[in-house]
Amino acid sequence: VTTETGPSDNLTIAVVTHGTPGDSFWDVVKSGAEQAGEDLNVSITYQGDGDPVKQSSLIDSAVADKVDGIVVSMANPDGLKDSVEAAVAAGIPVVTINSGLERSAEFGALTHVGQSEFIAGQRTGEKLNDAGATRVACVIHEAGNSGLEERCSGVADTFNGTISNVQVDIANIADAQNLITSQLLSDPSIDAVLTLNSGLATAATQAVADAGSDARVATFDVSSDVTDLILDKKVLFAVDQQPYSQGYLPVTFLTLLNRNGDQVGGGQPVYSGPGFVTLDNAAEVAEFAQNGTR
Amino acid sequence: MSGATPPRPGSAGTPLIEARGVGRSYGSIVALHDVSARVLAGEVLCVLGDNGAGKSTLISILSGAQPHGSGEFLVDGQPTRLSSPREARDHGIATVYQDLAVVPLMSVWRNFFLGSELTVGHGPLRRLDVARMRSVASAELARMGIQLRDLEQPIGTLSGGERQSVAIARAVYFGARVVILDEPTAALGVKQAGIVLRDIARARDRGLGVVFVTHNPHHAYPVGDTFLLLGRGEMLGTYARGEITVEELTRLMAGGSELDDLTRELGRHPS
Amino acid sequence: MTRAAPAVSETAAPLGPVAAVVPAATHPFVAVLRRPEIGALAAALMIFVLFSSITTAFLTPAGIGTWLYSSSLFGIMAVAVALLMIGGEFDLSAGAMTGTTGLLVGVLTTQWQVNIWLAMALSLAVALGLGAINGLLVVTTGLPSFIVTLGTFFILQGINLAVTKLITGSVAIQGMSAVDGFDTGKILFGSRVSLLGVEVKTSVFWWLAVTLIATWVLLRTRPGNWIFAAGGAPSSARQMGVPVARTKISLFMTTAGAAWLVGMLQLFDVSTVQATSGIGQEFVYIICAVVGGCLLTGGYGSAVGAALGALIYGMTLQGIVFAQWDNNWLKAFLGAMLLGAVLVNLYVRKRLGSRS
Amino acid sequence: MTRAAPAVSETAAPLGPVAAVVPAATHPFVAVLRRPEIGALAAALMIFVLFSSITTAFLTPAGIGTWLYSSSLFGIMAVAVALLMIGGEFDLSAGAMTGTTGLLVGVLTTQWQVNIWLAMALSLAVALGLGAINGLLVVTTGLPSFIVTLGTFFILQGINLAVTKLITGSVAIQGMSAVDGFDTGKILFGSRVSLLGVEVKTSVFWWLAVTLIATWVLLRTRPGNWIFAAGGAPSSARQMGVPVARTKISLFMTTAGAAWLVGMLQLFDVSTVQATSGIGQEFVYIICAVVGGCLLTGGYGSAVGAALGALIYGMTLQGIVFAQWDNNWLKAFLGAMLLGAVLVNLYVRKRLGSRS
Ligand SMILES: Nc1ncnc2c1ncn2[C@@H]1O[C@H](COP(=O)(O)OP(=O)(O)OP(=O)(O)O)[C@@H](O)[C@H]1O
Ligand SMILES: Nc1ncnc2c1ncn2[C@@H]1O[C@H](COP(=O)(O)OP(=O)(O)OP(=O)(O)O)[C@@H](O)[C@H]1O
Ligand SMILES: O[C@@H]1[C@@H](O)[C@H](O)OC[C@H]1O
Ligand SMILES: [Mg+2]
Ligand SMILES: [Mg+2]
Repeated sequence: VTTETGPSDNLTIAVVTHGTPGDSFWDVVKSGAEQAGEDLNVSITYQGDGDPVKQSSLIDSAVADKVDGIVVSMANPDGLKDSVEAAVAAGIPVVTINSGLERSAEFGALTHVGQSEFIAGQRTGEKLNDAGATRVACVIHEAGNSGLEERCSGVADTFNGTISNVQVDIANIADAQNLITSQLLSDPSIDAVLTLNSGLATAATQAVADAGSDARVATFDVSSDVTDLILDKKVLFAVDQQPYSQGYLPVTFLTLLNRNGDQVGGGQPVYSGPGFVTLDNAAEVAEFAQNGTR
Repeated sequence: MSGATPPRPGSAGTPLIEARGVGRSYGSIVALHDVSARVLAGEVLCVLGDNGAGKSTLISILSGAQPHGSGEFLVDGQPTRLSSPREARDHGIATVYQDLAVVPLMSVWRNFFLGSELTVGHGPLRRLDVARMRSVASAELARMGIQLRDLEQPIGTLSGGERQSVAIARAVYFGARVVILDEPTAALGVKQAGIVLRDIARARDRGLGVVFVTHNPHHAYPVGDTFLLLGRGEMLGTYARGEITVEELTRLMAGGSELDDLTRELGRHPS
Repeated sequence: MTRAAPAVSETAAPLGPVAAVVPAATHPFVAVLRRPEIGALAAALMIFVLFSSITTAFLTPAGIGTWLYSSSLFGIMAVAVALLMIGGEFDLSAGAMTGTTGLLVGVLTTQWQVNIWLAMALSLAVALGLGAINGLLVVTTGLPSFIVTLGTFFILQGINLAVTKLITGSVAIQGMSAVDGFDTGKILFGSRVSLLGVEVKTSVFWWLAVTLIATWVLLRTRPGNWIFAAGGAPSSARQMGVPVARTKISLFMTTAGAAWLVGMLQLFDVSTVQATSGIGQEFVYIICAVVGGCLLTGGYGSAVGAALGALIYGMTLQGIVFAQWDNNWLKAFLGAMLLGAVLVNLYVRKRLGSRS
Repeated sequence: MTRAAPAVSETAAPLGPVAAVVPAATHPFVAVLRRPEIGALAAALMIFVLFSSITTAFLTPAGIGTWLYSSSLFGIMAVAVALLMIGGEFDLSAGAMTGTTGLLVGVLTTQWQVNIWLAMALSLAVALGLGAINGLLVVTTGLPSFIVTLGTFFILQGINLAVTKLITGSVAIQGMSAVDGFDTGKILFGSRVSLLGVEVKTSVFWWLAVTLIATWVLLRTRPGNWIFAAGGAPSSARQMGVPVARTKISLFMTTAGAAWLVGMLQLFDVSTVQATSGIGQEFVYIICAVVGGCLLTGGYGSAVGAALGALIYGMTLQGIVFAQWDNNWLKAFLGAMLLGAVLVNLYVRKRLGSRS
């Protein structure tokens, strides 16, 4: 469906996240944004850098480019404050996504699309209680990402048993798998492993097998391997914040604002999750995951 | 602080530098054992010996590049332990090392003044006196018969002989009291070698002590006052100039038994 | 056979003032003590004893299997990288290349239904080609390999990501284990063998084989001699007729071949590859080689040393987890251990070197 | 001043005729063409022209401000790292140290209410101390600085993470902008000045200052001479009385000081620091220095060259963004550009070098 203004107004929206290129989660966000761009006839640029100084520079570049809207994920809100506010001051509307929900309105963003990491962690903790887990290892794959730490503390908040963090490097899955194995061997009382990335979920199931442990695996984020593992009953559940919508929705919102003056969100955040993928709904999700949209 | 003190005519007896029974080992290899040598003001000490005899090792001790293992080392009669070549320079001792001790990528004039740079100004504004260093270096090299197209040329791009001449000019310039030369003439043309020998004689005449390492008795004999012979790290003898002829010197260096072969060979190829 | 030269490289120890001693005159025991890897061996023993005594899991069969596996993946690359370093060059693209080879097999089999063995052969050919390009670039431009392979590292990193995404629509290979023939490949590259109760992954045997072959080549063949010469004094080597350029290109191809092997071992073990796989590992390989006694300046080192360096790294990495030290400190412990290992290595070699 | 050495030559009555050689035999223009940075300048111009012509934003005031800022942070470190490399050493802990200095100020002020200027002074002192430790370790053990500073890099990385978490309970400093005196600090380290319509961040001026001072030191002071000598031929330098050890230690401290400066510039710009800040940047600094004409083997290079290398890197990084090329390809473009820049540099220098 094309509106009258649609094809001719040459809108450009810049998406600037804290995800490193190659992160499967952010790849889905990017796909969502690009699909929205295609659907709405808007051109999309996507950039990402985990260092707030560089991410700020990327936002500044978008402002210099005089884009029509900016989408920003705020893993470290303080670090982006000046740049986001400068963009808003320059008359460029901003939508924040993924992390930074609490500061979004303060910086003058239109709305926020994402989940509260802490709340997602709390819900996960409850689910682990339901599964009867007593000791969980929380696997952190990006050392500087406070969102990941928040998830683990969210879990700790509601989980009845004890929790310990394991630090691994997302760039070396084979070694991450080894470290999880070692962790399981050194502490046989661990009966659940929680990964915060879909790639690591696969590795964790393998590690559990290697260690001869009977720990259950749960994870944040979805991929087609993860849905398969859920169907195989090797993974309990996946916390799904539906990253595709974190890319698709803000582009839609900003386009509506430009073309129709719509202020979506009413000053409130839009929650994209947490949803849960379990044995019950894994089959449906699997189909989408195959396309790289879940 | 560089070789600053003006030349001091040797007070008759006290040697400027003296080694008493010094030795030096590398792991299990004894490179030098119980060697004594003294350098008097206004005298040239020639150190002679086969390859691997320990000449360079003795030089590195005298010049402060290496501490001596055993024995005693005296400067102006005072037992001293030089901990760096810098200290040696402060005592007015300058050296031409066998490997020349130049920095190949640095320009000629920077190499000339390396470690003893001239400066102007004070405090944070203290800076290199480039103009003066260039003109001094240029003049000193010209005096050696070396005409360089460009003092900014990295010294590594000079010919072997040119490089050696720079190192010698540098030592002669900075050696306020003692100049040590380790095989300075090895790579030099006839003309440049002649200039070096004349430089040695002139330094001696100015009251400097000179240590001159060479394989060539015909270079050593005309300038030397004392001849120290080394062999396999041991002292084979010290001879005053009057006590020995150039033929005897050659014979000793070649190792007596090989003399016949040598003379025959020299006889067949006179040069 | 006119192969008298290797003896020289065996005794060529640049540490401290070691005189040129007639090789034959040295007692065999002393010769062993002088080998470049003796210090690394001492350091490895120390790390082994440390973690064996302070943790319970380290010496259990399952524990041993873990750190052996971890070491083996680093070790295969470290040995190849060590050869290259002895030959005077670096390869910073080695890590990314382990990813490239795995991704290529993944894409070919899961997306285009290419037979898995054919895909693996193609992947090996591509790797060797990339290695040859690295080598040719270094040899023809005369630029330092550090900067050339940094360039190819970035380029590969970009290609790994962009092409994988383009073809699979995702940034990781999915569905690998369902591929025909995956199970037979797994026997060779991703299975385990029970050895004295320890479940040893096949990669450990590959690691041993690579180390033995590399040691043989280095010490007992002409190419080995050329590697030392090419790295120790390239212009002298050239003057003496050593084919320096060909030697260096072959070394880059060897590293690429090892990257292919590690790519396969990882693919068949975890049955997925991420587009970012291997990035950041290139320095771990260099670290292992240096910890194992290779000189960064080329011309000196050994394959066994590099393998021991990888063992030290792998044991330390897993040992810290077994010890349950606060994982925020992981890197700090790792750094301290590595510094310690290098110092032990240095100390041992100095002591033995100067005594002999 | 008892520098009577020239007097010696005065007394030395020359035997031969003293030829009056004009020291400046080289035409000044030719001398400029021979400088190490000329190739980097050519490469920088090419990148500049490229992105100015294919993107609209690159040459706008706001665009210029962005890439100048990006370049400046790399540039300050690259210049310091270049000095160190000319002096024959590497510092792989330099990136992590920018994080350490910022984190320290953040923790001291937000958690313990230490006065911000005092905190900055303490942070500088700590940085210089760390630099001195790096230097002492390298100089006393004789281990390659590559491996020593890799050790300190890991240690700092661990400390940055663990200590920050321990004290603040989070992995990033928050609430910095509310600290007393932050605004005055921001004027010095985090503000902007309008210059011909371009909003130039203060870091750009720091970068210029650092480059100028480093150039002055290198080319016009005794320590500069010693740096070249210490890196070019350490044992010759030692024989000529150059304090090689002291020079190297000072260079490590200089790098640490620069890391402090960059730490402050980042802290006051974005008013936060992450525990992982700076990690991975150490190689970017080395890349900039090498692209700018420094030799990895020491003894050759220039501060201006390193600054130009950083400019090339910064322009490329932002230029790719302005060009809206798919960011999956980012690294591939970056790699190709860098290789291109180094090749242009090499070509220009070879042509000019052989012509002069
Ligand atoms: N660093 C070192 N390590 C081991 N042995 C050494 C070292 N330096 C010198 N030597 C040994 O010490 C002995 C003496 O060496 P030195 O260099 O003093 O000889 P030289 O008389 O100067 O010989 P040439 O005339 O060839 O220069 C030699 O046998 C040499 O092998
Ligand atoms: N790589 C180079 N770059 C610049 N100039 C050079 C280079 N190599 C040699 N030269 C110059 O070329 C000239 C001839 O050098 P060459 O080494 O051939 O002289 P040579 O006759 O062997 O002298 P010597 O007797 O001193 O060894 C010298 O003036 C030298 O400075
Ligand atoms: O913040 C991101 C998180 O939401 C996702 O789950 O994993 C990658 C992170 O970068
Ligand atoms: Mg000698
Ligand atoms: Mg010649």
